[in-house]
This record gives sequence, structure tokens and C-alpha cells, in this order.
Amino acid sequence: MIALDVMTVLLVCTGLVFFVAGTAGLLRFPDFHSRLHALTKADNLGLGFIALGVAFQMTDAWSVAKLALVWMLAGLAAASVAQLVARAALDRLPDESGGEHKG
Amino acid sequence: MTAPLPGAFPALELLIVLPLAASLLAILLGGRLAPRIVLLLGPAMLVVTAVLAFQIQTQGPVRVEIGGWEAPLGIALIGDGLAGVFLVLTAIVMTAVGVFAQKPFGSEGAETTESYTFWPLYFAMWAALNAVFCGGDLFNLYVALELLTLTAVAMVAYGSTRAALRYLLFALAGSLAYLMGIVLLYSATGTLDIELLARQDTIEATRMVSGALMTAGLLAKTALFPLHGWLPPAHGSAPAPASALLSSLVIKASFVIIVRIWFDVMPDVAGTVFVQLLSILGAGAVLYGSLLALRQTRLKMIIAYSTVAQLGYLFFIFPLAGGAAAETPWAAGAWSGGMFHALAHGLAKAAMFLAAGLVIEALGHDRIDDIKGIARALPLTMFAFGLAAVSLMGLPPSGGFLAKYLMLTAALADGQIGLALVMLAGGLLAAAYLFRPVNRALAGDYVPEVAVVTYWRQLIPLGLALLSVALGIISEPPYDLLQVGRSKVAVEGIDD
Amino acid sequence: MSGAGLDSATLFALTGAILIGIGVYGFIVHAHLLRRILAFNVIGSGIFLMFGALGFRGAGNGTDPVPQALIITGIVVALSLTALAVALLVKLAEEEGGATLPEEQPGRGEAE
Amino acid sequence: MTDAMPILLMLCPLVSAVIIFFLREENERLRTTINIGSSLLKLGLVAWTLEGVGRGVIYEYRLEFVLGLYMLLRIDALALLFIALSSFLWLVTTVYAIAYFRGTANLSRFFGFFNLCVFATTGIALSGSLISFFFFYELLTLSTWPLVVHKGDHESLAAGRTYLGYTMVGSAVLLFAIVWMEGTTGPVEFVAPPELDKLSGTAQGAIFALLVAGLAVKTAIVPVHSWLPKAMAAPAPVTALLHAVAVVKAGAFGIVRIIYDVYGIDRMAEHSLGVPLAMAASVTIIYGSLKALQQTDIKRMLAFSTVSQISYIVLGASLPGPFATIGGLVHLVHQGLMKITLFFAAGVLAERRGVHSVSQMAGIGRRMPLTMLAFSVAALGLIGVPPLAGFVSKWYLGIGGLQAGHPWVILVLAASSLLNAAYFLPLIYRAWFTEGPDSLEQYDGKEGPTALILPAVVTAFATLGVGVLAGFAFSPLGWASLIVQREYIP
Amino acid sequence: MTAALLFDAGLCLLVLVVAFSAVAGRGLFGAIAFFIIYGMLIALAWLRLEGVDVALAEAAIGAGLTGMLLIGAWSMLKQLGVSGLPGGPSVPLRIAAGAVSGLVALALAATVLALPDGREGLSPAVAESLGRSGVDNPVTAVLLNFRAYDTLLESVVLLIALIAVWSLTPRAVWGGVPGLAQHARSDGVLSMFGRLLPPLGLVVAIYLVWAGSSQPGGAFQAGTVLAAVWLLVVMAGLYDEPPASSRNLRLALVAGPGVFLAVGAVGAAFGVFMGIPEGFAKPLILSIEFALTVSIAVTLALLVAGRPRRPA
Repeated sequence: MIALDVMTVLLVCTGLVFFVAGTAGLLRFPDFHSRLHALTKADNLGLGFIALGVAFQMTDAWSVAKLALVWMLAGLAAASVAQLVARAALDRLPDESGGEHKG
Repeated sequence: MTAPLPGAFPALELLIVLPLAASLLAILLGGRLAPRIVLLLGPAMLVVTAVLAFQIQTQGPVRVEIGGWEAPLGIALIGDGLAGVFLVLTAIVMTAVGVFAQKPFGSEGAETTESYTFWPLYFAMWAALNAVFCGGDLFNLYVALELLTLTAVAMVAYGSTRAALRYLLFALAGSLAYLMGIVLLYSATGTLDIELLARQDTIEATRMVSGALMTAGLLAKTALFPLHGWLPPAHGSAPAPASALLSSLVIKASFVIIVRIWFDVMPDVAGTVFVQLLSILGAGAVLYGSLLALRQTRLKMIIAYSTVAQLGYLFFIFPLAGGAAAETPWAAGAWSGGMFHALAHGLAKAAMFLAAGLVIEALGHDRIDDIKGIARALPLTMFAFGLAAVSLMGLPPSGGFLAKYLMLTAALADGQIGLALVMLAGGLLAAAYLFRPVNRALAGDYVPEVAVVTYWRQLIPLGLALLSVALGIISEPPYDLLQVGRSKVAVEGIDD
Repeated sequence: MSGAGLDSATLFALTGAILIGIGVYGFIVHAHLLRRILAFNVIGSGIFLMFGALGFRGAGNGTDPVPQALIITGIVVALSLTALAVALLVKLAEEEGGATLPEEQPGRGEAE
Repeated sequence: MTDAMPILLMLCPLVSAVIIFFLREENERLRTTINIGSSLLKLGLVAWTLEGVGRGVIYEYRLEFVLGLYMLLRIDALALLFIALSSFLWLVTTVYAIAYFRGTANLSRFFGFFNLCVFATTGIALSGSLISFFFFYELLTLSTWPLVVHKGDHESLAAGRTYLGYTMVGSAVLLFAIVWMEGTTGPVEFVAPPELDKLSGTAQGAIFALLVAGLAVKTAIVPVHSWLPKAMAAPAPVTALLHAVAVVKAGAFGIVRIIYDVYGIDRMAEHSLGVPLAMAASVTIIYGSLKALQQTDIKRMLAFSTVSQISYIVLGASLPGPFATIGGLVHLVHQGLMKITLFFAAGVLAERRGVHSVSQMAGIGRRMPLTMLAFSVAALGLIGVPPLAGFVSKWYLGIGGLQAGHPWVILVLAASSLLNAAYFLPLIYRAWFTEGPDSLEQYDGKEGPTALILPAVVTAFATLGVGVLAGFAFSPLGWASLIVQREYIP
Repeated sequence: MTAALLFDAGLCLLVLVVAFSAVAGRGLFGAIAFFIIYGMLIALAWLRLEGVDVALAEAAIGAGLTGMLLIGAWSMLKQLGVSGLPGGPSVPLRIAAGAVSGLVALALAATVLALPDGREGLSPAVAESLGRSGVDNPVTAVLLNFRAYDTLLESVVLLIALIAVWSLTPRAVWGGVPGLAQHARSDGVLSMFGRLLPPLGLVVAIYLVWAGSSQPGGAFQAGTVLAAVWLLVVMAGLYDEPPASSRNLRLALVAGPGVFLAVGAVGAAFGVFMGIPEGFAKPLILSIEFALTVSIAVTLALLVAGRPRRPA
């Protein structure tokens, strides 16, 4: 049983590392798009690891499936929203991106 | 199915189910047919309320355990005298206003915003009022009160958005305080049923805090003196049928809950300080409301401020209840007097607002300086206004007089000269600010040209005003109905 | 502290009380109506949190189901009121270009 | 039968009022028949009860309202005196009003309220308990106000406003006193005086003062009398019936009830409540006559003379001893007859000849012989010239004053008679013995429609008859002594 | 045990900080953003209190829909130029408000601490009658059987709130389409997202309703999920809102409360108002829940969309 707990702790820690990285990116990166980039990528990966870690604690398969569903949905939502926010940002901050991208 | 015996006839439940069903039907049928529902529902409700009153009178208070679950778990409906009397008042005023509103919110031609949305709100308000008057569970009263606030705010919004918003803010604050009180009460006693709560006599501190919170919240909704800021603009600028409902019924709902709290749930907790505070606020309301009503230039604003004033009387039952000592049995009428005042005021105020509505329909405005001679153009309407004014002033032979007399006797027997003087002063001030418009309406010798107002619609306010006056004459049946299931505290007094 | 000692239920109940305080602060301080509506929602959730916490009976057997049901009802009622408040506020802004309730003379709108 | 009579008496005016309210303006004929019919019916009923009460039959009806509040209607001798007067004068005034108002606007409303007001007056007379009295006392205010503001012009509205102002305050004071008393003694009935001993001496005095203050407004006792002259702005029939008979008499009748049936003569003497009241009445008598002297407008002069005449009744009632009481009660009827004649005559003069002020009275006697004859008879009666009605009441009041040990009453009566003469005689002299200006010629020869002149003449004859036939049992004097006899030797 | 207490303490502190910045924050949009996060944290707190049903409701309705309402209002106010007030509240007002709110919080805290512990509330009564209620989840039992009358009134409150919002429609636009026109690119990310999620959302909603009888879930939470799906579809520009005057929209609105009321009325006819006979309690409750879910979903979606603004 100890092995499962050790695996969980390990995985959750790596997940946390990614979250910290994402947040550091949010605070440190110069412009809007890079911050957005950092956030979506790092946090999503972090969430994946944590979900995996927690999966080890689950007793039945259904719960694991639900966790996977949660992670997949979160990933999908994050990706779509990042796209939309990036596109919206383009219209409002034209000087940063240089080129004229039609929305 | 044979006609059920009056005993087994589910009158109380029908009073909730019918208006709710009508509201849903109104949403479904749309603006063209919705107004016609009231022509069916009104009489039906009057009949059901009459049967209920008969049941209460003959078999004592009716108690309905909803869903078959008894008190602590399920919700109970109480059909005692107090509930019966207010349900009858609601049925009468609602039917009258519903028939009156056929024209302004009618459906000739295409469906408009008003003709569609008014009727679901109207029936939902009716259901909410009935739910509040016979509710037996405090949280259930909260949900019914919120439904009532929603419909009331929406009706005010027909007239002025700003007034509706101010009303909503006060109502929100009020409902939060009331909710907080419920949370504390439930956590302390483990039940929300009024009858079970009455048997609790422990944890005095928590019950006092929760009582104070609930009362503060309900005072905001009843617009008692310091918290009345929202009422005049709301009742003044809402359309006439809406203001009639607001002034005569909606504010009485939260008042009845306060009565239930302090006369049924926790009479022993109310200290003399609390009772005195209510009487002072009531006196303030009477004087402040009347003085401001004197200064208004619009008819509906006068009536709205008059509501603020007349509300003050209702809160005199707290200091005056009791005084049922053996040698002065006639001095125990304050509680019933207060309820009679609520009834007479309800009928008279509805009549007045409808009359004002007719004046607005006829002249296009209700500025007092320019309604010269309207008494000749709309004789019946102004006669109804005058009759309602008589009842509001508490002049015999009206219901208002009977209420004032009962409360005055109790006040003087109890030695509270101050309250007696305030009541008399209130009556005089009411005479001052109500005769001003009547005087102006009689003035002038020409008949102003007016838009045509159909004859039978003028009979509605007249009917309500006559009922308000008749309350003072045929006062035996309502009085006996009121005594059924009345809490003994109402006769022995609150301040322990 | 007397009473139930510092177990998590009491902790959440106290948090509820403080939330109500914060909400009341917001309700009084702000003139902008949207912020007052937000404050109203904070107070509401604070009250419900306290209600639930006071009904919490130890880690194993969860919270007393009756408060839970009442809270769900309360949340829906709060949403309805917020929706109406927001709709009224937007209409007020469209009509009079303001989002506050200055205490001036009552509305001059004629009936009908 | 004994409890049906009060209801019948009450229903007569009420039913006619309700019907007339909903009548169209046009059906004049129906309205007139209802008016006359109901007043005749009532007069018949009064005659029937007169005979019954004479035999000692008690008519009583009790309508239970609610805990501690019930309506008691009871016909005793005193009530009948007032009812007989009001029914007779109601009939006469109806005839006068129909003639006076022929062709003017919203008469259904007028006669509706007119009958409602008579209903209230009947109620006041019949009420057997203090609260029932207050009930109808208030109703009287409400039904007379629309009559005062009937014309709708500026003065009558102003008059209406002052009238309301005074009466509303008065009724508030009265209600306070009644409830204060009833708070401790329970519902007060006139037949069984309440146990006032529960209240302290000062409280009894204070309650009496408040009761009288409340009633003083309608009795137009000095400090609170100024609404009466102002109410002259109302049309003539209104001033005639209401301000000479119904409204003003209701106040006086109330004071009589309070003194005899609530407090009782011995309690009055014990707390010496009678003297201050007598003083107030005397002051009013003198002040009223003085003010009347200064008036140029006839109707205002008559109003001020009413102010002083009513206080005769109060004076009579406040002095202990049977004779003063008889004098007061009989004056209740006599003053009504005389004053109504004067108002009728003044109304005809104003209506037919446009005569409003005293100076215009020159030579009017030749052109309006009958009206002026009635006017003169009533005026002389008021002055107290025997054998007219005025003399009888003043005579008894004088003896009563002596008997009660207050000789100054004689002085007051004498002074007021002199003042009455001072303002009435020049009027009569100018009307009969001076030559009027020819401008009056262009009026058509006839004096006016008989229906307008007849009422004044009839009441003038009544004044004469009452004075001459005072000795009869069924004369007002006889009836007054019957009342006093039952009062003092129960 | 102290670890759990430590976590709770941390959570509570976080909740208070977020709440304070939501209420006293500088910018209005920032305040709304903080409010949504606050809603999530409160949902977490409810999980700690093992009130899973309430956690679902708080997350979906408390944070989700209320947040959407506030953001919608903020954007409209921004267009009208009234989204922010120049000067903040004056300092004395802040101090006074602080004092009042502090007093309120203290009083409530004292009352809470004064409550006797070992309170059972009504959970034993619920547990004992759970068997006869036809469902296993105690919260659903209370909501739809013991206190069914409350829930009936509440569903009417929700419906009437929509009618109230519609009553603000100016006469010219009555019967029109609620909400603002959405203009998303037909081949963009949002429309793809809008096409992908709805089926999944539908499945989750039905699962929530079905599971509601035995595990946490129920009509309100499921209704919110459906409403969210519908709003996403509209925002993705795939469908437009039905006009307010359309017949079947009105039918959908009335379905939930209508079925609920019908069951109640039938019960009343047999002597027990709102009585759900034990024999077939479960199917009855489920049918009520499904009808309620439909109505709640449509009502919530239209509430967030606001009053009709565009002609039909």
C-alpha cells in the first residue's frame, strides 16, 4: 500500500512544480501572449500529474474514469479559452504583434 | 366524487394551488386570454375562502401537514382566525383589482409587455400572499416572502425603475436579516415550525438575537418609520392597480409574520424595551407619514405617505395587547383592533388607489392643483374616495373607527395616554391631508372634460370603500373569526 | 474559546460570520449598485456557509440534510433576486445613464 | 313592536337618502315625492311614539357590534322632544328647499346628503348610550360638510374647511373623553348612570370639561363659535335646517344628555361643575348678541343671534332646579321654530329681492307682506315679547335662575333681550314704516312661489301657537315639564 | 486530525482574503473575477463540510451563473459608460461601515459560539423517514418529499423572476429575442467548442438527475448544466434564442412547476396535499425532477440572456 502512497505524493509534487512554474511565468513574462502561453501549458500539465497521482488513491475504475474525464475537459476548455483570449488580445493590442491578423 | 363535506374540503390547500395554477396558465395562454382567467378565478377563490372561513369558525383552527409529514420534518399550514381574516381580505381586494386591471392591462389588440407579464405576476402575488398568511414554517415564509417581493418589485418597475430598484435593495437587506434570524433559530432549536418553536423556552439569548434580526428584516419590508424610504416612490409611481395591491396587501404580509413571531413563537423573550421601541417607531410613523402626506402635490403620493402613517397604528398592538384584567374585559380588544385596522385600511387603501387610477385615466395626471371639478365629472369615484377617506380617518360608522375605538379603549385602560393622543392626532392629520384633495375635487363650478371612464369600473372602488365602512357595522362575523385560535398572549399582553 | 472548541465546523461557522461582516461592509460602503448586488451575494453565501457549518455533525456523517436542502433553495432564490436586480440596474443605466441611487426626490414617472 | 319603532324611525331618512343618491338628476318628480313622503311618514311615526311614550312605553333596540361596543337606540321623553322638532322642521325645510333649488345642478347629491343628515340627527336623538351618541354625532359632521360646500365656490369651500377644522378637533376631544371614561367604567348607558365613583374627583371634572369642550364646538359656545357665521356662505335651506336646528341643537342636546343622564344633577352640584358652564353660556349669550348688533348682513346677524340663543339651552341645563331645566328644554324647540322662520324669510328676501344687507330692508314690508310678517313675528318672539314662544322659555329660565340661587341670570336674560330688541326692531321698523327706493319696483308684483313663502308662514304660526297654547300637555312646554318630572322624581 | 484542521484554516483564510478583495477591490471587473473565484472556494468549503449537493449548487449557480450575470451586466454598463465610479467611498464612510460590519460579525460569532454543542438538528428524523421517502439521498428526500412545498414555491420564484425580467421590456421590442446578438466566426474555435461540448453536457445532466435520487445531484444542478450548455451553443452562434412569444418556449417554462403542482393538487384531492404515495414514490419524484430540470434549464438560460432586446 505504501508504494501507492509514495507514487501519489511524487506525482502530486511534480504537478505542483508545474503549477509553480506556470504562476512564475504569469508574473515574470514580459508581454501578454507569452504569459498566456505559460499559464495554459504549465497548469494543464500540472493538473494532469495531480489527477494521475490522485487516481492511485481511487478504489474503483469508475472514479479513475471520471478523473480522466475531468482532466480532459479542463484541457479542452483551457485550450479553447486561450485561443479566444489570444485572438481578442490581438484586436486590442495591435502594436505588440506587428502583423494584421484577420480575426 | 360526491361534493366533499365542508370539513373534508381542502380549502386551505386550494387557496395555494389555484393561484399558482392560474399563474402558470397565464404564462402559457399569453396576453390575449390571460386577463380573462381572473373572471373565473376571482369568484372561485371567494367561494373557497368563504368555505375556509366557515370551516375555521365551526371546527376551530385548520392545520394541514403538507405531504403527510408531521411538524419538525414537514411543513404545516395554519388556518387560524388571523389567517382566515387576512385570506378573505386578500381574496376580496385581489378580485376587485383583477377586474379593475382588465382595461389598463387588458388584451384588446396585440399582446404587449404589460398585458402579458402583468397577469403571471398578479396570480403569483396572490399565491405568495396566501402562502404567507397561512404559512406555518419560518423558512417557507421566507420563500413565499421572496416570491411576493419579486412580484411587487416587478409591478413597481412598470411605473419607475429607480423606485423599483430602491424597493428591491431594501427588500434584499430585509430578507438577508430575516434569513440570518432563521439560521440562528434553527441551529438553536432544531425546528422551524411555529407551533413547535412556541414550546421552546430554553436558549433565551439566541432566540432573542434571532427574533431581533428577523424583526429588523421584516420591518424593512413593512416600511415602518425609519425604514420607509422606499415606499412612497414605489407606491406612488406604480400603476394604480399595482399600488392598490402593494399598499393594501403586500406590506401586511410581512406585518403578519412579525405578529406570528412575537405572539406565537417567542412572546416570553420580548422585553419591555423592545415593545416600547416598536410603539415609539409606530408613533413616529403616524406623525411623520401624516406630516409628509400634507406636503405632497400628487394624489397617489398623498395616499402612499398615508400608508406610511397608517402602518404606525398596526404596531400599537405590541404595547397595547393585554389589559384583559377581570374587571375591564372590554379593554382587551387592542389585538383585534389592530387586525381590524389592517383590514379596514386594506379595503380603504385599495379603493383610494383605484379611485386615483380612474382620476388619472380621466385627466391624464393626478396633480391635486388641477383636479378641480373632477367630483362632477366622476361623481361615483370621488364618492368612493371620500368614503375610503372616512374609514382611514377612523370616523364612525367605518371599520377604521371600530379599530381606533378598540385600541383607544385599551390604551386609556392601560394608562398609555401618549399612544392615545398619537392615535387621535393621526386621525386629525389624516382628515387634514385627505380632505384637501376632496375639497379641491369639489371646487369650481364647471365640469372638466374627461376621457370616458366606464360606469361599472367606477363601482369597483365604491364597492371596496363600502366594504371598508361596512366592516364597522357588520363587525360581528370578522371579530368572531379573528378570535379562533388567537394566541392567549394577544389578550394577556407581551411585556412579561 | 468556550463552546465546541476549535473543530472545523466552528471554524467554518466563524468564517461565515466574518463573510457576512465583509458583505455588510460592501453593501454599506459602495454606491455603485452592481457592487452592492455583489456584496448581497457575498452575505448570502456567508449566511448559508454558517447555516451548513452549524449543521455539521462530525467528519463521518456529513451535514444535516435539512439545512442543505434549504440552502439549495436559498441559493436559487438568491439567483432569482440577483437576476432581477441586474436587469433593473441595466434598465436604469439605459434610462438615466446612472448606476447609483442618489437620494433625490422620488421618481417623477407618471403612472401608466 | 317596541323595538321595531326606533328602527323604523331611523330607516325613513336612510332609505330615502340611499334611493335619492342613485337617482338621475332628471327625475325631479320622483325625488320630490320620496322626500315629502318619507318626512310625512316620519312625522306620523313620531306622533304614534309621542302617544306611546306619554303612556310610559319604553322603545329600545340594541345592535351588538363587538366586545364592549354596541349600538343602543332608546326613545325616552327627551329624545322625543328633539325628534318631534326635527321631523316637523325637516318636512317644512324640504318643501322650502325644493322650491328654492328648482332648476339648479346636482340635486340628487344634495338631497341624498340632506336626508343622510336627518338620519344622523334622528340617531343623535335616539341614541341610548354615549358611544352611539358619538357615532351619530360624527356622522352628522360628515353629512353636513357636503351640504355646506354644495355651491363649490370659494367662500363655501373656505367655510367648509373651517367647519371641518373645528368639528374634527371637537370630535377628537370628545372621543378622548368618552374613551377615558369608558376605559374605567365600561360602556356608558344613559338609562343607568355609570359608576363614576371609580374615577377620582379631578378625573371626573377633567372628563366633564373635555366632554363639554368637545360638544361646545357644535353648540358654538364662545371660543369655538366662529365657524357658524362663516358657514352662512351655504345656500339658505342648508343654513335654515342645519345651523338653526340640526347641527347646533345636536351639541346642546349632547350637553343636556351629559348633564342629566351621565353625571346626574346631584353629582353636578357636588363637584360644582354647573357654575363654570353657566358662566360660559352667559358670556356667549351676551357676546353673541353684541356681535349680532354690529352685523350689516342679515344672515350673519341671524347666525350670531343663533350663537347666543343656543346658550340659553346650555344655561338652562347647567342651573340646578326643575324650572331652569324646563326653560332650557322648551327653548330647544322654541328657538328652532323662531330661528328657522327668520332664516326662511331671509332666504326668500335674498332669493326674490336680492336683499342681503340691513340697509336694503327699507320698505320691503309692502312688497313682501307675508314674508315680512313671518319675519317680524319670529323676531318679536326672539326678543321675548309675550305671548310668543320666546317669552315662555325666557320666563322659565328667569324663575329657574332665581330658584337655583343665581339672580344674575335674570340680568343676563334681560340684557340679551334688550340687545335682541336693539338689532331686530330697527330692521322691522325699516321694513314696515319707511319708503323703499323705487328700484325695487321692476320686480314682478307677486311675492314669489307659494312653496317658498308658505314654510316661513307655517313656522311663524307655530311660534305663535306654541307660545299661546303653552299650557297643553302635548305642547313643547308640557312635554318639557313631563321630561323634568321623570328626571327629578324617577 | 490537525492536518485537516490546518487545511480548513488555510482554506478559510483564503476565502476571507478573496471575499474582501471581491468586495473592497479597486476595479469592478476585478471584483467580479474575485467573486467567481470566491464562489469556487466556497464550493470547496462545502466539500469539506461534506455537503456535496450544496457544493454542486454553489459552484454551478452561486459562482457560475451569478458570475455570468454580473459579467453580462458589467459589459452592458461598460458600453453605457457607467461601469466605474470616479471617487471611491469617503474615508469616514469606510470607517463607519467597517465598525458596523465588525459589530455584526462579532455579534454573530458570539451567538454561534454560545450555541450548545451536540445539536442533532433534524438529521435523525430524516434518517428515520428516509425509507418511506422513495429516495436514498437525504437531501433529495427533503427537497422533493418532506419539504416539497418549499421546492414548489422556489421553482415558481425562479419562473416569476424570468417573467419579472421580461416585464422590463420596452413595448416596441415585446415578443422579440432575448439577449444581445452574438457574432462568433462560424469556423472559429468557439463554434468548434460549441459543437463538441453539448452532447457531453447532456449526458452529464441526465446522469446528475438520475443519480440525484441516491447520490448527490438533482434537478437544480442538472438544470444549471443544461443551461450552461445552451448558453454555450448560443454564444457559439450555432442557434439563436427563441423569441419570448414562442409557444413551445412557454410550454417548456411551465412544464416543471406545472408537473410539480399537478402532483401536489392530485395529492390534495386524495386528502394529503403534496403527498407522494410511498408505493410509486421514486418514479413520481424522478418524473418531477426531469420536468423541473427542463424548466430550470430554460429559465436559467433566459435569465442570463436578459430581457428581449432584438425584434423576433
